[in-house]
This record gives sequence, C-alpha cells and structure tokens, in this order.
Amino acid sequence: MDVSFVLIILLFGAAATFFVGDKWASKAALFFSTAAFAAAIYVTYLFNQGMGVDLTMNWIKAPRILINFQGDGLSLSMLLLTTALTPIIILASFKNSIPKARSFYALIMFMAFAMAGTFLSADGFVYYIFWELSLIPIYFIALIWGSGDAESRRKSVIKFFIYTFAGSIFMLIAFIYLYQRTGSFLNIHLYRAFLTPQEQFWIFLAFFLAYAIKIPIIPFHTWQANVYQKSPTAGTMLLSGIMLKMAIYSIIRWQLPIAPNPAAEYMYVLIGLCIAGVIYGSILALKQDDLKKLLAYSSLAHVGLIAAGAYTLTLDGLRGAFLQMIAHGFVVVGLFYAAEIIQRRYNTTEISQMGGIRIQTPKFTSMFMILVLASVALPSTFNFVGEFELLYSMAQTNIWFAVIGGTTIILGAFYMLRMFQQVMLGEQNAKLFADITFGEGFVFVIIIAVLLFFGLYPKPIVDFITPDLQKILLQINRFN
Amino acid sequence: MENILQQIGIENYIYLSTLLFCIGIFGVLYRRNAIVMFMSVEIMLNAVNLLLVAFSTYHQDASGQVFVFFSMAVAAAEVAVGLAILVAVYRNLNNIDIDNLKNLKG
Amino acid sequence: MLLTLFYILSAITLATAFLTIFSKNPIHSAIYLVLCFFSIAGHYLMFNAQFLAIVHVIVYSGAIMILMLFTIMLMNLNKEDEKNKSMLTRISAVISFCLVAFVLLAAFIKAQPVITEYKVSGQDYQSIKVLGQVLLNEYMVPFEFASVLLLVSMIGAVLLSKKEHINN
Amino acid sequence: METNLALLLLLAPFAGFLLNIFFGKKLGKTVSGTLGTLTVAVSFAVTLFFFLQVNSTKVPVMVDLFEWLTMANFKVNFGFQLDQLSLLWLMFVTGIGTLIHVYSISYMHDDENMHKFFAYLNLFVFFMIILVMGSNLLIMFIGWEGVGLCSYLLIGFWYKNQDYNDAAKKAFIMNRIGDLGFLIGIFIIGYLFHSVDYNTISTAIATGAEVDMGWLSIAALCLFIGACGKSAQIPLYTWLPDAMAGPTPVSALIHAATMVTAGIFMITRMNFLFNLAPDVQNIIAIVGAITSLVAAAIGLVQNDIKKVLAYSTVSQLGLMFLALGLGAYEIAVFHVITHAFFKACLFLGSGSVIHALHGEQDMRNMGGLKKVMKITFITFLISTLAISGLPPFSGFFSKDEILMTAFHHNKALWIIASLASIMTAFYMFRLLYLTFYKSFRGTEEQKHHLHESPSLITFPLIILAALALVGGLISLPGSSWLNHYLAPVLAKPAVHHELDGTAYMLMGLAVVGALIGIGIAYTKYIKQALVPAQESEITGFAKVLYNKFYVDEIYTAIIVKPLYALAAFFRDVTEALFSSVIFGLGKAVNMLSNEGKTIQNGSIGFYLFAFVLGLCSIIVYIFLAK
Repeated sequence: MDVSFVLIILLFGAAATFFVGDKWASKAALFFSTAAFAAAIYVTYLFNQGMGVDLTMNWIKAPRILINFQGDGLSLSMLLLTTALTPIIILASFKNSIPKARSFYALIMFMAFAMAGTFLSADGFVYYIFWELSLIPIYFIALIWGSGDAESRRKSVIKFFIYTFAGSIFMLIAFIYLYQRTGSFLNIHLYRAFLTPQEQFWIFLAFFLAYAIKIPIIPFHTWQANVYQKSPTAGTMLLSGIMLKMAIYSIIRWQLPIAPNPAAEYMYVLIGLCIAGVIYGSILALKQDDLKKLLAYSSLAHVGLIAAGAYTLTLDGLRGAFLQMIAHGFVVVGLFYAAEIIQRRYNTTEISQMGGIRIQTPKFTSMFMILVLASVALPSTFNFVGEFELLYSMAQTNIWFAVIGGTTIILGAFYMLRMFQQVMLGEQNAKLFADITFGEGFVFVIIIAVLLFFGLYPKPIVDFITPDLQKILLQINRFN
Repeated sequence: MENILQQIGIENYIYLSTLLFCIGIFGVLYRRNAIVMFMSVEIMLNAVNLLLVAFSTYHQDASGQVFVFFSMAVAAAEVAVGLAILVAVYRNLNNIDIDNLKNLKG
Repeated sequence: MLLTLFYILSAITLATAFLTIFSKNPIHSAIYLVLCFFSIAGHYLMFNAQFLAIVHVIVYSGAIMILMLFTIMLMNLNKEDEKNKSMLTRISAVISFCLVAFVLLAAFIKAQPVITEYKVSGQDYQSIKVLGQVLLNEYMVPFEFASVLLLVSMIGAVLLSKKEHINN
Repeated sequence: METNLALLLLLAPFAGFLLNIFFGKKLGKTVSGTLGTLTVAVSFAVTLFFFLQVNSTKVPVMVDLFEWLTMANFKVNFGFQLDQLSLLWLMFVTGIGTLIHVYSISYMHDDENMHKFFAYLNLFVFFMIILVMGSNLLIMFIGWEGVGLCSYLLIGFWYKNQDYNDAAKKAFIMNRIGDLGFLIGIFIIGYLFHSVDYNTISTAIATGAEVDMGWLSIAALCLFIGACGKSAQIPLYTWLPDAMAGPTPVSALIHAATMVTAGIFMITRMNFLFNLAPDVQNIIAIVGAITSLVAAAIGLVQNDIKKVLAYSTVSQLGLMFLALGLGAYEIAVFHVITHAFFKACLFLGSGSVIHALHGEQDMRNMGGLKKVMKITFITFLISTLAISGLPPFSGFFSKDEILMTAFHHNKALWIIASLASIMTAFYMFRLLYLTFYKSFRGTEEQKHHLHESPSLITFPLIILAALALVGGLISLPGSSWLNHYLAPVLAKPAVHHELDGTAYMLMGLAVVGALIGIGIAYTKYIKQALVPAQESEITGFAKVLYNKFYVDEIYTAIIVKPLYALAAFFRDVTEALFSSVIFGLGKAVNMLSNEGKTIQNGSIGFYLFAFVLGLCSIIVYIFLAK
C-alpha cells in the first residue's frame, strides 16, 4: 500500500459522490473523505514502521516525467491535514441545503484530491499539474454556490483565477528551465542542480510569484478578501484551510531547496514583506464590517507570519511554519464555520447586524471563544506552539523581526476580541439564535480537541517532521 | 549506371530549386488572383520536389522519391479542396480577388 | 552534353515560371505552368527517374492543371480583371523574393556537404519495382494515409462545390 | 507520589472548572459554589503539605511531565518546580482563593450565571497555579496568559454591558503588550542560555557562563515590560482601574491579591538575571516609585469605592516594584503577602458594602454604615490601618522595609515613596470616613434595606483582617523568618538593616507621615463633614487628577485613534490602490491586445509577407546565427 491509495480513494470518492445523486451526495462524500483520512493514517503508520510508501511510475519518456508520489514526514503531515479537514469541511456543509449538491460535494472531493496530489508529488511536472488542477474546483465552487450579487462574484472569482494562474505560469517556466538544465523534474534531482546565483535568482523569483500570490503575501493579496467573502463557506475553508498551505509547503519543498542563494541574500526583504503583510492584515482587520472579510484579513496576517518563518531558513522557522500551518488550518476552518453558523441563522455576514448572541447560545459562545483564543495564540493551544517557534526563529534572524512580527499577538487580540464583542456580546439580539445542534457542535469539538491536544503535546508532529526538515535544511545550506 | 550529378553537380540543382521556390514566393505575394496564387504554390512545391529527387540521387536512396509521391498526393488533394473553396467563394462574391476575403480579420 | 541539357531545361523552367506569374490572363498562366511542369519532368528524366517523371506529368499536367483550367473557364476568368496592384504589394513581393533567395542561398553555401564525392552504389534504387517495394513496405502506413487523404479531399471538394439550397 | 500530589494540586481547580462549566447549571447554585470552593481548598491542603515538607527538608520538589516544545537549540519540558518561592505564592493564591470562593457563594448567589462564575474562578486558580508552579519561563507564560484570559472573562462577566466588555478587552490587550515583551525576553534568554529553565539559567549564571551582558540587559528589560503589563505599572496601568467592572470578588482575587502580583513573582523568580542588569533595576525602581506616586495621587480624588482601591493597588504594586528595583526581593515578596491580606480584605469589605447597597459604588451616596455593618466596618478598619502603615499592623512592617531600603539607596526615591504612603493614608481614611461615618446619604429605599452581610461573606473578612493584623510577624525587623525562608531561591543575600537610630527615626517618620494623612482626612471629612463635589464643580489640578491625568484620553488619541484611522486608510485607499494596480495590469493587457488586433487585418498579402519574414528569421536563427 502506498500513498497513491489515498489519492485513488479521493478521486473515486469524487466520482462516486457525483453519481449517487443529490440526496446521498453529502453522505457519500463524508464516507469517502473519512475513508481517505483513515487510509492516510494507515499510510502514516506504515511509514512510521519504516516501510516505503512511495509510488514511482514512468509516465512520459521524453521529456522524462515520472509519476512519483513521495511520502515523507512533510508530505504525509500535509496529507493528514488535508484528509482530516476535508470531512470536517463536508460535515460543516451538512446543514445547508445546497442546490446541485452532487456536483458541489464531488468538487470538494476533487479539490481534496488535487491538493493531496500537490503535497505528494515529487515530480515537478506532476506537481504543477496538481497545483493547477486544484484551482478548477474552487473556481466553480465559488462561482456557482457563492453568495452575493452574481456579477461582482463572477468578477472577483475570475480575478482570483487569472491572478493565481498567472503566477503559476512563472513556476512552470522555472520548471521547464530546470528541466533543460538537469534533464529531470524530480525534486531530488533538482536539488542537486548546481545553478549559478544568477539562475537561482530568476528561478526563485518565478517560484516566488506563484507562491506569493497563492499565500498571499502583500501586495499580491487583493484577490483574497473578496473571494473569501463571496465563496460559500466550504470553499473559503478549502481555500484558507488547505490551499494556502500548498504554497507555503511548496516554498519549503521546492523553492528554498532549489534556489537557496537568493533566499539567503534577500532574506531581509522577504521577511520584511511577509511581516508587512502581518501588520497590514492585522490593521485592516480592525475596520471590517464583514465577518468573513475580517477573518480573511486575519488569515492574511497569520499566513504572512508563517511565510516569514519559512524564509528565516532556520530549523525553528521551518518547523514553526509547518506546525502553524496545521494549527492555522484547523483554527481557520473552525472560525469560518462559526461565521457560517451565524450566517445560517441570521442570513448575513454583516457584523453590525449581529451582537447579543451569547445570551442565547452558551455552547456556541464557548466554542467560538476557544477558537478565537486559539487564533490569538493563547498558550496551550496549538497555535501558540507554532507562533512561538516562528517568532523565535525570527528573533534569531533579527530581534526586530520578532518585535514587529510579534505585534500580531497584540493586534490579533485587538481585532479578534473586538469582533467577538461586537458579534457575540451585548444585550440580547432581537433576532432569535438557536443554539447549535449536536452535529454542529461535533465539528467544533473535533477542531478544539485537535488544537488543545497538540497545543499541550506537539511532540508527535514535531518528531514526525523534524528529520525531513533537517534534510531540506541540508539542501538549503548546500552552497555554504 | 552512372550518376548524373557527377556531371552537373548538386549545387546547380540547389540553385535552380531555390530560384524556383523564390519565384513561387514572389508570385504568391505579387498576384491577387487566387488561382494564380495557387499556381505559384504549385511552383514552390515543385521546387521542393525537384530538390528531393536531386538528393535522392545524391544519396542513392529511394526515400526521396517516395516523398515526392506523397507530396504530389498532398498537392492533388490541396488543389482539389482549394479549388472547391474558390468555386464556393466565387459563387458568393462573383470574383476571386483575395483582397475581398477579409471577413476573418480581427 | 548533359550539362547543356540541364541549362536548357533550367532556362525553360525558370522562364515559364516567371511567365506564369506575370501573365495577365490566367489561362496563359496555366499554359505556361504546364510547360514548366513538363520541363521539370525533363529534369526527372535526366535523373533516370522515369516512373516519377511519368507520374509527374500525369498528376500535375494532366490532373491538376486541367482542374485549374476548368475552374478558370468555369469562372470566366479568361480576361484581365486584376486591379492595379499597390506599390506596397510590389515592394513587399520583391523584398520577399530577395530575402528568401538570399537567406536560402546563404544557408546552402554555409552548409557542409555530407558526402564529399558523388558515389555510385550500383544498386537499383529508382525503378518501379524498387519504389513499389519501398512504398508498400517501409512507407505502408503513410501510403494508406495518403489514400485516406485523397478520399477525404475528394469528399470535401464535392461537398464544398455543391450548390447549397438556401431555402431548403 | 509527589508527582501525583503536585498534579492533584494543579488539576483540582481544573476539575472544578470542568464540572462547573459542564454540569454547573444542573447542579444548582449552592452545589456548584461548594464544588468550586472545595476544589480550591483541596489545592490549598496539598500546598500546605508541600509547604511544610519543603520548609523542613529545604529541597524543592521537581516534577517533569513531558517534553512540550522542541526548538533547534533548546527543549522546553512541561515541568513543575515547587520550591520556597512558588510554595509561598501558592499558599496565598490557594488560601485567599479559597476564602474568596467562600465569599462568592453568597455574593454571587443572585446571579443567574453563578456556575460560570465559579468555573472561571476555578480556571483562574488553575492558571495561577501553573504560573507559579512552572519550572521554566514558558510554563509560566501559559499561566501568565491564562490568568489574563480569566481576567478577561471575569471582567466581562456581565457581558450584556458593552462598557464592561470594553474594559475586559482593554485589560486583555494591554496585558498582551506586556506579554509580547515577556515573549521577546524569553526568546533572548533562550538564545543566550539555550534553555528557559530557571535552574539551568541560574546555574549558568552562578558558574559564570559567558553571556553577552548587553543582550542580557535587554532580556531583563523585556521581562520587566511583561511584568509592567501584568502588574499594572506605568505605562500599562490603565487597564486595572477599568477592570473594576468585574464582580467584586474578582477584583479582590485577581486584581488585588494574586494575578497582579505575577509580575513581582516573575522578577523575583528571575532575580539572578536582574541582579546582572543594574540599569534595568534602576529603571524598575524609578518606574515603581513614579507609579506609586501617580496612582496614589489619582486615588486622592476618586469617588468610586472600587476605583479608589484599584488605584491604591496600583500604587502599592509600584512600591513593590521599587523594592524589586532596589534588589530587595524578599521585601517585595513580604509586601506582596501583607498586601494580599489587607487588600483582599478591603475589596471584599467594599463588596460587602456594595452588596448591602444593591450595587451602589459611589461613596458620595454612602456613609454611616458603621452602625449597621459592624463586622464589615471593623475588618475594614483593620485593613485600612494596615495599608496606611500604622504599627502593629502588617502593612507597617512591609512598607517600612521598603522605605528604609529606598532611603539607604536613594533619597529621592525615598521621598517619592513616602509621599505616596502619606497619600495612601489620606485616601484610605477618606474612603473609610465617607463610607462608614456620618449619616447615610443614599436613597430612602437603600436605607431601608441596609443590613449586615451574611456569614459566608463576613467569615472571609474576619480571617483576612486577622491576617492583615498579624501578617507582619513573618518578617519582623531584626529576625526575619521570611528572609531566611527565601534565601535558597535568591541569588543575593537579603538586604539587612541594622536596627539603629536611623531605622527608628525612619519608622517614626513613616508613622508620622501616615498620621498626617489620616489627620487631613479626619479634618476634611469628619470635622468639616465635606462630601466630594460633583464632577462639574471640580477645577484646577484636582480636575486633572479626577480625570486620571487624562492618560486614557491620551492613549486613545495617540494610539487607538491613529490605528483606526490607519485601518480605515488601508481599507479605503491602499486596498483600492493595490487593486487598481492589478486591474491596471489587466487593462494594459487588454489595450495591448486591442492594438495587436489591428495586425490581423485580413490581408493575405500581409500575412504571407509576415510568414516569409518569420521563415527567414527561423532559417537565419537555425542555420546562420552560429
């Protein structure tokens, strides 16, 4: 059994979901995504037992392209994140009555497939195909099932599509150039390519454009808030929970090891840009009237910090980036789910129309509160672990990075608590708010359990990813 | 069997075909009558055919001549379809001046 | 002797090709082109490629040119009706002519010959028998495809030139 | 065994939290309250056990549970350290915690969310125990932020009122500013020492490891910023008075006795580090002294009974920081303990008063409660005497030690601290007189309902008053049990003052100062029977004081407002700008393609010409350009 098994389940699940019809689609999707999660766990177990879980197959002879799915600590942890979040996201959409449900759930499954493929592919070309493939389902999800005025939605979704696609093209060019140089798309071969600093600079830049748009790093973020606001919450969750992580994962997996020189040379610029995003996103989040937009900007801030950590080129930074990716994946899905629950009941995401919810719904309030706290990285939540390592790595680079980047814990608390106050607290809202049902609470409980457990005991994940991060670090430092 | 190229030389054939080819190009660009342009294309094709045959002899290999057969087949097909199109065009426009065929411009 | 023959044939070829283009009347063009094709057939004969020469005459002079003449007559194009060409057209045509000639010749001159001496293998390589074997062994699939192509073009030509019934 | 007991000590309040949050509503108010109290009492009992053990064996109890964080150059264990310092803190955290839980059973009985209140209180105690017990800075940081969270939850306990929520939010955010400092300090320490364990660091320093002194000082400064946030020192003190929005037991427990002393605990914990950074110590001393003076000055004119106590707390914390800055850690700890007793008592007493007056907090509407609320009055009086620094009450000893140290160190600091003490005596007695003396100034209806509080409320008051009375015994001048007890955890020997003429003169001066303060209060509020004026009538410097030096307004004007303005600017201008650049790119492509469209002009001649040109260039590139 190898990692491709998970992919096959996801792909098959997508097809099956489509064919069982609208009525059973959500259940089928849930079943197959859970099965994929179970398979991912089993594969991880095998990997931990020391068995190989890689799959290598020839695909095209000239140019030499292999289908090579590689399971190591990094890709498997991201695979687990993807397959764990997919059922949660599907479960989160259960209560909504979705028109054309079978297409909707099939697209979610297909997206999970594409993203998992991106994480697993070791061949640059196949990786690129999966990378672009993941764009297609989210495009349709946002376009067809999104909210708000159709014309403006179409505009922002197309902007998102073209924007990210344009960035990725540069990555493809970089890959083709690398192929010219090395005769292979395989990452281990690309790592070994001895490129001149000049070449590295251009390749780094090409990768950077692709990833900076996807992450996004300012000033490439303009697609984000609108798409988050307008796509259905499941789409937003997919985007913010997993898809952004694809880019950061790719930074660590592809960009840094292949072209480490510019990363070291322009480290201050890169980290500065990322931190600027942190501050910018945080301040923007202070004055948002739309709950989902606010969360989008908070996501911008958090992800900026993760990218900054990755660009410090230290073990702490890379590890922190990984931990925080997982933590942020869960917490952001949880937060958007909370927004979704409010939207279900109040039919709006305008913050000004909320308030006075806490008095009606103690359970929901508690869950939401815990998620807010996790998002502001309260110690003993998983986010703190990640954020601590990230900030520590930045402090090692330059203490001011940590100080300025660290303002996120102040500003984060500021906008999150402000949001919480305006959304939840105050005198009872005139509109009724039914407390969450068991199914809704279940999603929260899973997320919170993950956040708290790994917040107190992150060692399993740390031990799982550290050896492979060290290998990556070895590649990054190969020119010194 | 002797090789004719020993007496004439491959260069001469190259120059001949090049000139013929250029005449074809000139014709295509110079004329506006679609049928004459077709003829120019045929001249170009023949220039190539001639060179193929010359090199077939040069290498003492039949492949060059086989290619000429194929190019003839293609030329025949091309002319058949092309003339059919011209007939259709003529039926609609009552002339075949290619300057009138600009409907596809952007 | 052969060289003289070559020069004569070449002169005919080039001259008729020029006349094809410069004749104002399309019918004259067609006639000159037929002459041109015949001279090229003569070249083929000089190469001792009789079969090819015959096929060439049959296909080009016999089939293609007749088809063209038919079309010209069908359209009543036997009179000069080409408008005055603009200066731009002329200049671009001349430029193209010179440019292509220059570039091609430069490329040929710069090229290194593969074989320095003309060899005579002594083997038969261009008789009908050999060509038939090559065509049906080595080039079997392209040969079949050529036939398919011809079939398709035939159908296409018929369809295209068929008169459409606009009001059904 | 020790591990299990330590876990029991830690997890008992957490169990209380879980039970209360999940089943509190079903259990009913009394059961829920009792449960909450009992769990803390269990912690107290275990603490007592450890306290006695460590006091006799002198060997700290170390508990390592598991590896928590893994960094490239150091690891952080989830471990606990029960030594003299942490046990001392635990003693009064759980002890006073238990008393305040008892008090709350009665005080909060009318609140519909009482089970939540107890849950939060238990959670607070849990985090406070983590803070105190942790064996390294990061575990302390868990507790540090955890108590901040509980403080947030409890200040905003009456969440329907958005002002209270604002206060809660403000407290959390201001604390977070300090927390960032703390975190940076931890980073630097981790970087310098490859560890954040107290023991490892202190050993490294004791054995003279090579460390960059400059970075060390910066680390100490950062930690101090953290302490500033938590312990409400200038410039981060403004949240504490606002935090009085929470229920009174919360103010007593969190914002007087325990949480706000976390900063002092941390600096004492890291005393070996601060000893190496004399500059930072000077800063601490100056900040502490100025805070105590400023807060006391503001306290002079406040009319809200809890606000007065809040500013008094800030002022007293300032004194403690002064002591820390002077290197007299044991004295600071001493004052923390005595302050915990009398300030908790004062807050609970004020709570009793507020309870009796059904939520009235303005002293102008009180008065004459002496007759009705005898126990409250007596305990309040004892605590007021203690905080004013009159012998033989506990506050006298601790405050006097601080003043004496300051005197030996720097006369200016001594003058500032003494002034603050005089002011303290004045405003505390002003509070006492306005509340309990003369006749009642409230409405008739309130007067009708006046009553002494039930025994569950008075019982903690009595105990705390008793402790405030005798608390000074633990560190009498000359023969100090506390100094002796704390010696193992302090890197420097305790400051020792000879009981000579100077010492007695200073004591005398302090007492005289306090008496002057009391005297002024007596003349104003008993003899002349003045009642503080309405807001509109306050003028001059008093108005500045009444408005707390306009610090809140200044902060709003220079930080909050610009931040919002920036946010609006980003939202409306920069975002549009970024967007327009991107759209501009799109438009540029569009324009280019519009231009390029004209190339496709439909003229076959032109196409062919282009084709020929292209062909030529290809040939040139392939065959000729080499």
